[in-house]
Amino acid sequence: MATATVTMKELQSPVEPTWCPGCGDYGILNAVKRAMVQLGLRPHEVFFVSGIGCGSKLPDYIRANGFNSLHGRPVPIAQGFRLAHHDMVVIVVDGDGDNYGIGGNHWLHIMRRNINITHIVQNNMVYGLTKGQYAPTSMKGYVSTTSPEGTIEWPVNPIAIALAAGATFIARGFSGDPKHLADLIVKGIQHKGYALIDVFQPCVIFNRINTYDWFRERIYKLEEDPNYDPHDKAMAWEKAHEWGDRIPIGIFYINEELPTLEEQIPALAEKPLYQQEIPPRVEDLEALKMAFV
Amino acid sequence: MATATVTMKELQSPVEPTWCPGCGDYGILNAVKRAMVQLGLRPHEVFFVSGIGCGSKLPDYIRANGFNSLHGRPVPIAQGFRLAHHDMVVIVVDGDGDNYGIGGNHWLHIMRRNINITHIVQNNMVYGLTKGQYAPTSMKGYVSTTSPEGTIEWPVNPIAIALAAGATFIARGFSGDPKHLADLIVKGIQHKGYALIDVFQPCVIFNRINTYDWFRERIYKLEEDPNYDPHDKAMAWEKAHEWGDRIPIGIFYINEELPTLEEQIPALAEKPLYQQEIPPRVEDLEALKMAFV
Amino acid sequence: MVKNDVNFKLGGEAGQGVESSGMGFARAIARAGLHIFGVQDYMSRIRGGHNWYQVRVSERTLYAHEPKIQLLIAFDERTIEDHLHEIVEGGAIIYDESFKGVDEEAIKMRGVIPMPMPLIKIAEEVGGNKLMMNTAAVAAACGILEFDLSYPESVIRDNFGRRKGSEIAERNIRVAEAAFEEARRRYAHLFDWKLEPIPNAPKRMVINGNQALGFGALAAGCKFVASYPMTPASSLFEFMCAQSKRFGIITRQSEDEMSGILQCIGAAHAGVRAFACTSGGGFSLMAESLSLAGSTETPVVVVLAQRPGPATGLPTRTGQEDMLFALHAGHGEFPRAALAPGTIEQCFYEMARAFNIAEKYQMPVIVFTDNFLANSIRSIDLDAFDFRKVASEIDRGKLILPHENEKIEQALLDGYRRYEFVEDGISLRIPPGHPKAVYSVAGEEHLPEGFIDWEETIENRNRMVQKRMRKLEIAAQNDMRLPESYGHEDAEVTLVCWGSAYGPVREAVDTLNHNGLRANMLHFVDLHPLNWDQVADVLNNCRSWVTVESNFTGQLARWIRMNTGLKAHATIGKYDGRPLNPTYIVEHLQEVLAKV
Amino acid sequence: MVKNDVNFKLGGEAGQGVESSGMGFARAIARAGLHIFGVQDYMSRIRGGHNWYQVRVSERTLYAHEPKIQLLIAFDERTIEDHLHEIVEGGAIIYDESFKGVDEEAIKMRGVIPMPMPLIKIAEEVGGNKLMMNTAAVAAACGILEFDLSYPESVIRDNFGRRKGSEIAERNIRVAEAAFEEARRRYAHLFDWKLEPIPNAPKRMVINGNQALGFGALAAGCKFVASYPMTPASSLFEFMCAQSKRFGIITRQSEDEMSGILQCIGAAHAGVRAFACTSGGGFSLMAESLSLAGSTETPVVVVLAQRPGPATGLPTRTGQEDMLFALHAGHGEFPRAALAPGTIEQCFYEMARAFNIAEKYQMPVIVFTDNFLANSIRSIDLDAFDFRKVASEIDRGKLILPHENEKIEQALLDGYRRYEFVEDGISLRIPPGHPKAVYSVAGEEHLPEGFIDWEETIENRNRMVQKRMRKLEIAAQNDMRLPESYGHEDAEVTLVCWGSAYGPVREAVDTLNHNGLRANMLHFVDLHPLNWDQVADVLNNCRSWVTVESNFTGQLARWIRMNTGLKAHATIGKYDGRPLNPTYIVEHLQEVLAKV
Ligand SMILES: Cc1ncc(C[n+]2csc(CCOP(=O)(O)OP(=O)(O)O)c2C)c(N)n1
Ligand SMILES: Cc1ncc(C[n+]2csc(CCOP(=O)(O)OP(=O)(O)O)c2C)c(N)n1
Ligand code: SF4
Ligand code: SF4
Ligand SMILES: [Mg+2]
Ligand SMILES: [Mg+2]
Repeated sequence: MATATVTMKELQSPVEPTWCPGCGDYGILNAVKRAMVQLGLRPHEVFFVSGIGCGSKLPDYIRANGFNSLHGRPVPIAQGFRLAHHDMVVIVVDGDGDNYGIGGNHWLHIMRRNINITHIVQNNMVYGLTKGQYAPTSMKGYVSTTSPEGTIEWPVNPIAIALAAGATFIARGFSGDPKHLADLIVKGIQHKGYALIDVFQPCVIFNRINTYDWFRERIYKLEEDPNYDPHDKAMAWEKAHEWGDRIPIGIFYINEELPTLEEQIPALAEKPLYQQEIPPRVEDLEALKMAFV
Repeated sequence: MATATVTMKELQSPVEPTWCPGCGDYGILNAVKRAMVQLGLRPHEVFFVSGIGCGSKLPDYIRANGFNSLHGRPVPIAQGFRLAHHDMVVIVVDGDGDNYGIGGNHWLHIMRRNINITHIVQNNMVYGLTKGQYAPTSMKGYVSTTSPEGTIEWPVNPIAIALAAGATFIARGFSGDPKHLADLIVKGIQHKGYALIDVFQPCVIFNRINTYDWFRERIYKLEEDPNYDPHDKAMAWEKAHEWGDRIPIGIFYINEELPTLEEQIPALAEKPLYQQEIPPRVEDLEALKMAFV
Repeated sequence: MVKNDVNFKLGGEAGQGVESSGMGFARAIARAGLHIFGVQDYMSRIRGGHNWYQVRVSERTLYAHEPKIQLLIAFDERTIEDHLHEIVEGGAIIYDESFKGVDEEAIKMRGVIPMPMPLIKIAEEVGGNKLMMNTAAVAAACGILEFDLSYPESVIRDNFGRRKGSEIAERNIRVAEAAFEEARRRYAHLFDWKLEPIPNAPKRMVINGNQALGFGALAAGCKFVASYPMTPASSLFEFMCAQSKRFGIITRQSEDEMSGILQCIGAAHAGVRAFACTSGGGFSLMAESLSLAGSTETPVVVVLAQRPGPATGLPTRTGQEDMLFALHAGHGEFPRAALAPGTIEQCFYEMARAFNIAEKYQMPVIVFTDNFLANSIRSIDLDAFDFRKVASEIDRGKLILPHENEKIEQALLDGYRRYEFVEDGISLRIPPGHPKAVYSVAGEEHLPEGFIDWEETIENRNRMVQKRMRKLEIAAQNDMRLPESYGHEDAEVTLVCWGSAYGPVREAVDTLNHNGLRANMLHFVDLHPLNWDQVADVLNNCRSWVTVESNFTGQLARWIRMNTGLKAHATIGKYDGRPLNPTYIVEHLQEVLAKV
Repeated sequence: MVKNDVNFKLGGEAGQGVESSGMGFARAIARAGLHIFGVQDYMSRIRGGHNWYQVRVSERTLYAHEPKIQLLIAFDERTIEDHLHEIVEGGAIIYDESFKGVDEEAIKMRGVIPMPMPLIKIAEEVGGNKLMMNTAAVAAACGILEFDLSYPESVIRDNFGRRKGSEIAERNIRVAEAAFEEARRRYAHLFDWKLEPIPNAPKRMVINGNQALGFGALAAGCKFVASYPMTPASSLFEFMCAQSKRFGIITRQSEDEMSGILQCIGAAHAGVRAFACTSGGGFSLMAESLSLAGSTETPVVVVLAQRPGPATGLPTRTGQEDMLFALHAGHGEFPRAALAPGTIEQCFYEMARAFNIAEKYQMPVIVFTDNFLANSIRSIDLDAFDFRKVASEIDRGKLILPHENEKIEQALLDGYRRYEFVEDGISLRIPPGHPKAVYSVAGEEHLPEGFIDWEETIENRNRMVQKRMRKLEIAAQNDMRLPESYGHEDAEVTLVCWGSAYGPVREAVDTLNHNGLRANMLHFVDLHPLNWDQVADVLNNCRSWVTVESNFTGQLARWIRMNTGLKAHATIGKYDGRPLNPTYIVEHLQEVLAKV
């Protein structure tokens, strides 16, 4: 990874965020920039892929390469891009609706591939951009326009599912603490393999339950517990289920021992796919033809 | 649930199975029939929904109501049907490709709804009907037409994911032991809520690794371990990861304490939706109109 | 003085209550017995940016909005900048006197009257809350329009009374009164347009297209809705959710759009009327399942609320870009019907009719709407929604429900075959549950019994395809309706359109006739299947016909040509995401006619 | 005696090796310098049922199969029952003498010669394995055809030599020799048809349409394939997987079809040529992403290998039912191109061309094939696939890769705008990675810079739509090709078709001309965009034109009518899942012409 000196200013996009004042997405944007500065990542070395939603507008608000894609579909785009250009840092930023709702299947499968992508999920426990319907992470009983009597589904537990699905880096951050979040993002980018960073991101307009205060009253940092070992899957499983008065943030789980998807593809050993010469040598094609005679 | 006397013969479909001789799907069919007999379920009281794949042809091979749907899509059809007709026993039968591959998102979400559906997944760790490509459950390194150098993805762990996603009944059976499997299916049907029964189903044509013998050498029954308590989620989590020389089958996990989706829908309290009178009373509609004046 | 004929616009940032103020004002005016037409324009963001809401008022029924306005109510300075040019001479702008950047001279230069008001001050001092500024602004508008404040007050009471307690309502009303008096005193004499209640006018609803679709679904006995939120379909889904308890309807927010339609297929298979609603992106995801519904002959209704694409396009704006896609969506060949209501009334009746067609022909039915129709409000006579009529017309076709034992006993002599070959292609439908009708259906090519045709014979295949497709012919003959005309009987030019274009085209036709060009409109509600020979006859009888639609490629024109070979003499398109309006149509008609 | 002109069929259960035997036999015949055309027919099951494989042999190039056969090789009794009626007088059936239910008298009554053979016995006694019965059967066929056994032997050696060790090969060869001798001795003198090698014939490939598409993709420099298995596209994907190591291609089996095309969009965005392949059901799932590719101007190629629908339909059979769906698939309006190669050679060249069109116009390109074309084999001259030509024609359009520093420095004076408005609508494309070309793209309506147009202005929207759609005009002008003719120059009737219908229609045209009806063919490879005025000219010059396609609704006919207003004089459809063949076409042409 590059180690140039990069300033916050260099990462400034000409585009003004359209987020509501106070939205948790600002904290995430800030943390992402900090992480790039800390890692010395220059704008052209990073590729952000997002879905559709409030938070998914982030790629426009940072100077870097970006792709605002479809609701729920950034993950496979990121995978295709990364395999074609694997010396780029690839970061997915999408909403809880994108990733835990409509895009759940892509998520389930990218985790077991351990591709080297950092995945930041803006978990505001609500559908922001479509004006406040409940999200897969909304707490049971959450009242919204599409659940006027309160939801009757149990929420998705992203940390537990990520553990079960084979993610090799699993963390949770809070957009109200961008410094801590930046640190998680730095570690996620440094991690060789798929890194999930689920981020509590208050939606100040639609989610009147899970507010900054609500989170602040409950969250604590796993790294403050000296006994917590993120290499221990059983411990991570237990912590994944902690929800209520105390809710952990930080790194739940790391496994540095598995090869990445890219490392297992021989075609990528030499140089990135996009740099490879095309077409193939005519002799090779002619030789293949002979197999059909 | 009904308790009529039902015989295997009554469940005989006029259609001959098209499965290969020796296919594990026969054992599943047999177990399903046995379960219906044990529960005294008559053909018209059960609705099978399947996807597309070898095993998904099962609804044609049993006398009962059925719906061969689309690859990966039986789950939402079953949900819609069940909510419309909730005194019917609804059973999804689909392949590992259907449910853990293309249909993964529906699966992820139905589990947290705890709808009262029994879900039998024919896990042959390969794509049968499309002639032998690897499946999401294929073991790492599995060689197939689409993985000539062996797969480089870690397989899906259905038991672990089901646990993480909130399934309230999680079991694994083996089609080579239809009696035991029938028992699991009976319990799954009796369970109030969503019941996953993942079934090891040897594909004698395409999967030359995970054969009857391969399974027989490894599997053991959880219920034979007196210390195993399927109500203990942590234990279930541990057992979910046991894979190698010893592989558990049986009931991994049960949680009988959560209400079902149906129970939480007031509209269903009185009678099934399909029996309810339409249209609504004109007075109610007129009253609603007045809200717009 | 111009009485009861005014067009005004409220503008401000997202979050300032532009839409709710505009709708409240419109409702108040409707309560005074006047007709209104309201249209919104908002950006794909939750706060900031620029939104507006426009309301047109008249004593006659209105079908569209017009670009020119008489009164602008500006919640922020940008509103003035953006919309000043739309105001007619003698028109006015109401805004807060604290706005610094307002160039009063420039306003006056255009013949427009600046009407600064202490809106924020009144809100704060009288109401105790700056946010009541929008109440003050609307009341100020009433002041200069000399419109009886009791109507807005009743709306305020209804809105707040229920939700936030009457204390807030009363404070708003005090704000309104203060602003009203002040504005009337300062400016009423300067402003030419006035609103006056119509005595003894009938009560009217103020309702938008999506609500009307919802009413139609309710009235038709829909009992199951599963959808994933997507603008501009969400508000229809939300309407159904809000009514679910009262009407005993199951509404499920699905994990994605596939699940939405598939749940409906499951429910419909069980014998329940079900629909899913979405916009183009979500509809794309439903294509495969639509094909399944076609194959299994499952009556499912899908509302496709269009917005401009491709991809996410302009998600809060309008367009009619998905017609040809939807008419062909899904792999393989299967029957479907497609309806495109154009007015609020049609939304109501066509939605109900969609369920009848779906069940009679056992096939999927697509109901088109779009952001414009979905969100535009109109004042509608109460009896325009005739629930008894809809109830009496409910036609479930050849359906026997599994608990209708006697009917089943009567119908079944021979054993039940779900896809029995019959003359009209429509087989008896008995949902699962009865001991005499146990069967399995399949999306694979199947036998009359429903089983997969494991022998895959040519004969069965051919007959099944023919059986399915024959339903289209029968439907075209018996149930589908030709496009309807409006306007001059002996027109020189016919404006041909579909769906939401109805209103703007209808008003354009009125204008044209008024201006002396004999024009009429031919409006398609039913798009497929149709008796195209008859359509061709109609078109061949037109001297000259021009299609008008909200897209680039002229999809209706293409569809007509595909089915009749006839080519529109010209096409008018609009693809900027903004709704069609009569003035635009009239202007462009002149252009294209000049070229023909 | 008839030399080198024979049509034979192998039949048996799934799992008996019908297809592999048939293909092996065909390859052997091709090695003898003869031309072959082979077509398969199989059921959607892995074992049992009934499959067949038919091979036609001639000294001239063949483009289709014919229903009448001279020789039937039956691996089971059902094969005889099912296919006896297809055998011409004097034809023969080879089958195992242990088959009990064979009614020799009935066979003879039809003038067909029963040729029971001890196939299983030879397989067991000589080869030590009953499964070698199919080798024995093929060899017996060679015996009665008096076809030099060394050709099949060489194929056996190549097939088994590599995979299972030469011991098995040798045992098969011993079985073949024994069966050959026995059959020749017993029956050769009774059978009129013979095969004789052509001396010094050029070497030829025996290859099917999917393999040819794969060759095209390889030759065009495709480096990334992501797909989900679906018949009949799987074998193309599997071909690419098999070549991935040798050619340094990344092939990914995706979790679903959405992921397949989206991964390709990601790879294409990075500057890599990528494609996804699927059948109709999977294509349905790709519709939304196709729209994204249209919006973001990403050059991605999708192969749509058709099979009969709706839903799962007849999954191992053939049809051309997805044309209109694919041409309109995806919400909103965006440019795309669609190509439908009709021959193996066209598969090769058009697949390569698809990448050029995709990159030149920065838009998605759909390549149609179907089960018939995908799986039918033909003998093709080696130089028919000219890799140098394809290489020299590679055209990546306005692409500069991020490591091409110098080019970027030269091109960028002003800063980079991904969607710069330019005359032809095609902007400079620099994939991410260069410090001077850092940008973000969006599926929302965007600015030239790529950012979401947060102001959503009318002007930008209109220009962006126009920019995107203009590419279609330019492509139609510069790159797209009119349908090609074959046959009589001054034809009384023109058979108009697309894609895989090429072969059967071409041979039907030959037959018609031979029978004295002046006929020709007009075959569409390029379906969209096209210069339709020119197409209309061509059609207007036809005396009478009849479309021929494998569907019910006449999709090409409808497409032509939509674009030209012209109506086919008649349409011939086939929708039973079986491929078109010349006899069917000639017969139906007579029928429809009688009606016209
Ligand atoms: C296929 C599809 N379905 C639905 C939508 C509408 N839609 C846009 S954003 C969104 C959800 C937003 O929620 P989330 O992903 O949590 O993001 P947030 O706005 O909360 O940041 C939805 C449903 C869409 N754009 N595409
Ligand atoms: C949308 C879609 N994609 C792909 C297919 C092709 N397909 C049919 S069955 C199948 C996989 C079968 O595997 P599995 O689900 O494991 O069932 P099995 O045959 O092994 O029982 C696939 C990919 C399809 N029918 N539909
Ligand atoms: S609606 Fe919520 S998530 Fe969206 S920008 Fe506003 S505060 Fe943020
Ligand atoms: S291919 Fe495998 S899964 Fe399919 S029927 Fe045969 S043995 Fe069973
Ligand atoms: Mg959210
Ligand atoms: Mg499988």
